[in-house]
Amino acid sequence: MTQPVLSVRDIVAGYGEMTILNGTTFDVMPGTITTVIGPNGAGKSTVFKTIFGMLKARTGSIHFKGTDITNAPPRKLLALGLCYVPQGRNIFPELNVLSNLELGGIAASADVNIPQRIEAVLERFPVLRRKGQQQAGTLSGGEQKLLEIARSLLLDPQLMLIDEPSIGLSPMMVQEVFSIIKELRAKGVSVLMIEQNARSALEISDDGLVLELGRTRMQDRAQTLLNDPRVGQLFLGGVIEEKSA
Amino acid sequence: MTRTLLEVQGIRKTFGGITAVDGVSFEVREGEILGIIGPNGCGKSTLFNCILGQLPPTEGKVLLDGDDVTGLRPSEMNRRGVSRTFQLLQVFPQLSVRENLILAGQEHKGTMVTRLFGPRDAGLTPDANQIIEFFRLGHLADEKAGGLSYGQQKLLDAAMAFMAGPRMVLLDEPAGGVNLTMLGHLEERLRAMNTERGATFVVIEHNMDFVMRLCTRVVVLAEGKKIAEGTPAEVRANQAVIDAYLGH
Amino acid sequence: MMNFINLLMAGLATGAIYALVAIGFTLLWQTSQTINFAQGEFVMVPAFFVLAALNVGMPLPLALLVGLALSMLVLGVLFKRLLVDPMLRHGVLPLAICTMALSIFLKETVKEVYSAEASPFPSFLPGGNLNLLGATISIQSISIFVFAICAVVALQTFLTKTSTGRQMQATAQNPYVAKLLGVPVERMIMYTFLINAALVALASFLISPVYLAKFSAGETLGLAAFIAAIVGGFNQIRGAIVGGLLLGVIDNLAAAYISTQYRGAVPLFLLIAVILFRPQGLMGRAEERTV
Amino acid sequence: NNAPIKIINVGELSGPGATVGTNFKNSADLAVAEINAKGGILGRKIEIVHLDTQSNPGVARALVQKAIDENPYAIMGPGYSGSVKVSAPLAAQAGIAQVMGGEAAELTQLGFGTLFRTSFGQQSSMPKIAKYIADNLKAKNVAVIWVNNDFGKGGRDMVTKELTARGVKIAADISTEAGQADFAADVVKAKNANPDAIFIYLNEEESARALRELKRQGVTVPLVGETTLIGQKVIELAGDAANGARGHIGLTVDAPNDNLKAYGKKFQEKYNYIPDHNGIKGYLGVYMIKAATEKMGKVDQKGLPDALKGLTILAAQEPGILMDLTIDKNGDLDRDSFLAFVENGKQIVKETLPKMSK
Amino acid sequence: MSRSLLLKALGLVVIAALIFVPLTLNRYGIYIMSLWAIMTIAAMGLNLTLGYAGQVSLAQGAFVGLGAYTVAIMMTAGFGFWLPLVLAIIITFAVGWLLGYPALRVQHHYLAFVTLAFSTLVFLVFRNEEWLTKGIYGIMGFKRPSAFGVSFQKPIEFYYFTLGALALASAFMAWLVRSPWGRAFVALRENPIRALSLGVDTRRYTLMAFAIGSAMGGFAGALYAPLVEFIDPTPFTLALSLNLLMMVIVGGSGFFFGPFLGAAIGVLLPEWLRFAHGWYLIIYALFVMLLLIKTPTGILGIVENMIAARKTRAASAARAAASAGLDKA
Ligand SMILES: Nc1ncnc2c1ncn2[C@@H]1O[C@H](COP(=O)(O)OP(=O)(O)OP(=O)(O)O)[C@@H](O)[C@H]1O
Ligand SMILES: Nc1ncnc2c1ncn2[C@@H]1O[C@H](COP(=O)(O)OP(=O)(O)OP(=O)(O)O)[C@@H](O)[C@H]1O
Ligand SMILES: [Mg+2]
Ligand SMILES: [Mg+2]
Repeated sequence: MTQPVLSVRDIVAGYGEMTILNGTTFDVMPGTITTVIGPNGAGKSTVFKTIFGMLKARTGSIHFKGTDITNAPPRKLLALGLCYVPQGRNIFPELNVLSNLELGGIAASADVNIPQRIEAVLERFPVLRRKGQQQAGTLSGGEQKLLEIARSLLLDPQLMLIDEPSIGLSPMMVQEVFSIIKELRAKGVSVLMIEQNARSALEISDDGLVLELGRTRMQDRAQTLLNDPRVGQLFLGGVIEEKSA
Repeated sequence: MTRTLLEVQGIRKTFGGITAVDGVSFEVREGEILGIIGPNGCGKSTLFNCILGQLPPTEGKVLLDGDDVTGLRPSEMNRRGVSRTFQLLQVFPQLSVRENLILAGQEHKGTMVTRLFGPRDAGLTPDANQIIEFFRLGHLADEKAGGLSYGQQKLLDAAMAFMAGPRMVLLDEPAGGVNLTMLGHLEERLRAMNTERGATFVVIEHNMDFVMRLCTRVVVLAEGKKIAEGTPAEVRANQAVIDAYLGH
Repeated sequence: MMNFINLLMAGLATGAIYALVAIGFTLLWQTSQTINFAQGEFVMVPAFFVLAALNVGMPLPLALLVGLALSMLVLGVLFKRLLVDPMLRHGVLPLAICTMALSIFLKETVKEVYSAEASPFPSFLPGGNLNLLGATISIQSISIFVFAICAVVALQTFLTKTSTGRQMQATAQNPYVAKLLGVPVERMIMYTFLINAALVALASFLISPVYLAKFSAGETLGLAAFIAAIVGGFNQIRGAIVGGLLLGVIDNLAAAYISTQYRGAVPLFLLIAVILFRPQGLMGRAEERTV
Repeated sequence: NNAPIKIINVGELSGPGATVGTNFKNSADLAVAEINAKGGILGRKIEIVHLDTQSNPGVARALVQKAIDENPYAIMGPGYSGSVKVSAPLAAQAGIAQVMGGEAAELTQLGFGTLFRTSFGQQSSMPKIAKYIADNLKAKNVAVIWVNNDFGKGGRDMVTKELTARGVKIAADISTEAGQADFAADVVKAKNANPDAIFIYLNEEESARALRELKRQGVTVPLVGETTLIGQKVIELAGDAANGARGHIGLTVDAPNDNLKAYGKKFQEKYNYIPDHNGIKGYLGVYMIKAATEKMGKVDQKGLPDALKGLTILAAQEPGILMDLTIDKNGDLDRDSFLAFVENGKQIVKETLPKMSK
Repeated sequence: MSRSLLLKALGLVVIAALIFVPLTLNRYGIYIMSLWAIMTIAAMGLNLTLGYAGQVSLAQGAFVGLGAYTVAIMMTAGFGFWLPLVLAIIITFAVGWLLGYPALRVQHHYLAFVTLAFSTLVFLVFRNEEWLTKGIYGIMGFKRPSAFGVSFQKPIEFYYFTLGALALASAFMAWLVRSPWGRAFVALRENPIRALSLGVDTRRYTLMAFAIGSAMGGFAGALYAPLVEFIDPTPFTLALSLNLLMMVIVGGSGFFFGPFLGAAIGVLLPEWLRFAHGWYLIIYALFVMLLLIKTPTGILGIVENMIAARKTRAASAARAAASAGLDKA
């Protein structure tokens, strides 16, 4: 049996006095896409923040390829090959698009040719090339998200954490991003992704994970989850009968 | 034929050298749910901002009930019964969820002076509680809005737009980040308000399923211009729309 | 004409000092949202470190070095560790108020421990005058100006050309995102505090021969730095320079040609006109879009 | 009764007046220590308490109130004329002597009866200066550079009045700020007025900066001032830019007088810097109280104001008084003063101006 | 609820102390207490502008000055006290309203700068315009007021007068911030753009926040003049504005009782420290720094955080329980 690339064990974490994660546990297998779904406020983003060292885990452990990375700073994680695209807006709004991209490579080791990589990303997202000199804060919501995703591709991650990439992206761009994710997998990169656009996400995924109230409710093959009527009913907006007001 | 509620005439908006919206015209009829779709950066949000007075349009006019309301301030537009939601999170982080909602309604009760002498909650607590329940935020009613998750804040933003019982709501990507189950719920709510109260909606959204199910008519923008307009089915079949927006 | 050149040069020299102090002010604001109301006192204190070193018999160059080192330790490291770190997450104003208390503390301590009197301070720059177009210009003024500008250019080069400098800038732009991208944000913030300490020490060594070393010498200076930083856009090093020079020159010209009685307010109102005309400050960029 | 005699000094120990108040306080402490070392006043030790007004008249008034509540033998201070003006009615009401440092002319004209100066008021010094400018320098146009606080404003108003009365024109009236560092603009203004002399009425440090700027801009007309222009402190700070400045001085440690020199030396030993005229005021104040008390022959709080009035104290008998001194019925002082020049970094007294009442 | 009962009891004790303790104080102590009451009013005004509405103002001291000068000038001109008082409030309200206009255009540090410039200008006008203000020499010769045959001449009488004024101002403030206006002010601070789109007329509320806050400053100034019975420019420099700002922040900005505590620290604490002679300001500054390090959100901010933390713990436990319940389902 192969070793998981990321293994999260009994994580307890939260904000101040509020505990959000009550012992979250799951694994991510190498070279797979794993999608996390769950209701709003389940703690999905909180898990990602904790893995990436932006939030302290009170107890529990996180291992990346066998190394203990619990509460390690982002700098170290990037060096190990982790990469994280958070939810919301995470750019330097006052700098222009190109500078934003350049700063994405700031922690890269000296032997990485960042300008060349930027060129490659701009090839992939021509919008960003067109708006290269524009102040990033004035981009449209979707363009800002694209910029963030593009920036994360500059480093060679071995594990990508992506928090709801599809928010604000047009259908064509969602397809583009999903195909990039699939390409990454083809290169052996593992992807852990949160998606509310759950059907499309699970369709391209190998594994799926249902998070609720800070716990792993289910973990299974993506296909199995998609076909599970309970999952469909509770989380995928399936055949629910609400008493209308 | 129902009457025209909002009419947008040749709106153009430029930022320095960039033309974000390039002469867009359309009208919104009373009681319809109009979808606005288009690729990223085609000017949808900017169009909203121009209609609602958040930004002054470079050119063009906005008519509400036949009155020229171009350049009116957002608060004035809101008091005329037009409310909105935002694409990026916009809540009052230090206020509780309930306070956020009361705030969203209070300026519609009486005048500035009568509010000063009226009750603290402007009599809105029951309404707020009802909406809170609807959006399943009950357990968070007394939490500070800043501590909510992305999707929860998104829902709160939408909830605020409904607080004052508006005639018309402009929603900027309401589905982004909202759980599918919850989204179905929201969709029903919109439809119910539409049929029961005759409220009008204009929705920007990239979630095509949502748009196709909900909207009665769709306007498609690309590069700041209107490239198509019609029923969801018509638009979906339109080759220009497929090329610019939907993909294969 | 001669008078004008005189005033201009004097204004530029004072303005260069303002600029130095304003740059430090701006840096602290950028990386850690610190509005340092004690910045003026930070300029006052290093002079006393040097005086203390001279009193125990050190030669001037050594005393200056000791002064610089002590400034970096006290006004850089200790300031950050003891005051800024505990308050960093709690918004701008509490920390600003804390630095106000710090300014009282520094002033009163110097007064109690040293004296309430002004002390002369040795200059390491050449004295004398220069004749230029009929105006007598003090060589000291010119060298202050040149010195300050060199320091600024060096700093700007460091910030834009080195990797550390760019990481500092990223931190300044948005510490959260910088941390995401792997910048050791804490260390970068510490660097800015050290740079600020070095800048104020330099300003202190340049200006104390003219202003004299006195516990209250920082009062006007701190305010001037604050104003220069704001006029410059508050997040732009270039802006802080222009703001500082502008303030120095306008102050002199206004006092000479408009009103001495209202000297304190005239430059401010001229600069307000600038700000209302360009709300983002002189060199600042347009506000980002918010919706 | 051997309890110590309590004196409360209400002074500017922080804020813009801190230098003034600290000099006053230190010297008062020095005088108290000297007197106590010699057995006190009539065998009783002096206890002096200092209260800080933060250079704010409102606070000063409150503190004088506080001082009166503690029923002291006498009150010293404040040094700011405004602070004196607000607090004097309280002391007058309580009948407690207030030996203060304010120099504004009007203070002793208000008829409080309990208020005493420790230096010349501006009403005594400015006429002498105006006379010198008009008669000796034969100046027709004078530029006045003054610091815009109650000290500077009072002097400027007084000298303007006196000069105008003597037919001298004020060619430029230049107000500066306390703590001002850059005098380039002010000197330009003064120069542009083409005056025959410049009268400078600033605090010591600003005087030094102004002198340097005047020299740099090559101003050669006579620079006239008061103690604050040509004191040792200014000379130390301004260097050779002070040469040629001249003025009227009441008392300075550089005056040709052994008592003054001795005082200056003691002060420097204790505090490690040269006192200014505010220092002398604090020192004198304590000795004035001592002399008046000894004249009464008893420690009588209510009698002290009357004992001070009309008192003449001779330095031969009381060296602490530094120079022979007469206190008039308004509380103003009268004694010799000097006309001095700065030459080669030294203050040289050219002339002794006699007591006015002689 | 027992907590609210406890709070009421505490409130009564404090009020009783404010009424009876000064009877045991000497005149100076009473003066300081009066000063505290007046500074509390001024800080309360700033708390509205800054703490609630989020508009940084470095001019509150100038408004205290405007109020004080209005009263002093008119009283020496023979207008009694009450008319000048009303006029002081009206004038500062109007000037505050005008000062609000720049706030519509600029925010945060730029606004701080504009108000700072205003504050400087006001000081210079006080000092330079002798024909009106008597300049640096100040205005003397006006008396404390009397009303309904009761004179407020003696210190203790005047103290009760200021205490009454404080009670009045507090009642007004409590009513204001608890009305929907209070919420609108907070909205202005938290997210003006969203507020605008919800129909909140941010312009009018901004101007109101400035005007009312300034008028409170003017009211405080109108009381300050008869307290000191002498008015000159020196107390009304930027230092006073900064001091008031400190009071607001240290007490807890945006909390109703913040200014009361803040003013106690800003006015009373230095007096208690006088025993330390030359070191009292040093100790004071150290104390303020330590206090802020321990309670960065102000004294009341910490109290609120403690209460909130208790609530959060309960919510957190509920979430944990629900989460544990999931496993069984
Ligand atoms: N900064 C914060 N401070 C306090 N509580 C927070 C904070 N961020 C999130 N929470 C709380 O933690 C819980 C989980 O938030 P999280 O963002 O992880 O949810 P999520 O699963 O990502 O939801 P969504 O799908 O809406 O993004 C929520 O109930 C929220 O109230
Ligand atoms: N303040 C501004 N300055 C410069 N350009 C701007 C500004 N605001 C918007 N733009 C540009 O205008 C265009 C339209 O932006 P807008 O936000 O309206 O797009 P959108 O259709 O809402 O896109 P999305 O679907 O990604 O939200 C974008 O190209 C953006 O870069
Ligand atoms: Mg999330
Ligand atoms: Mg948009």
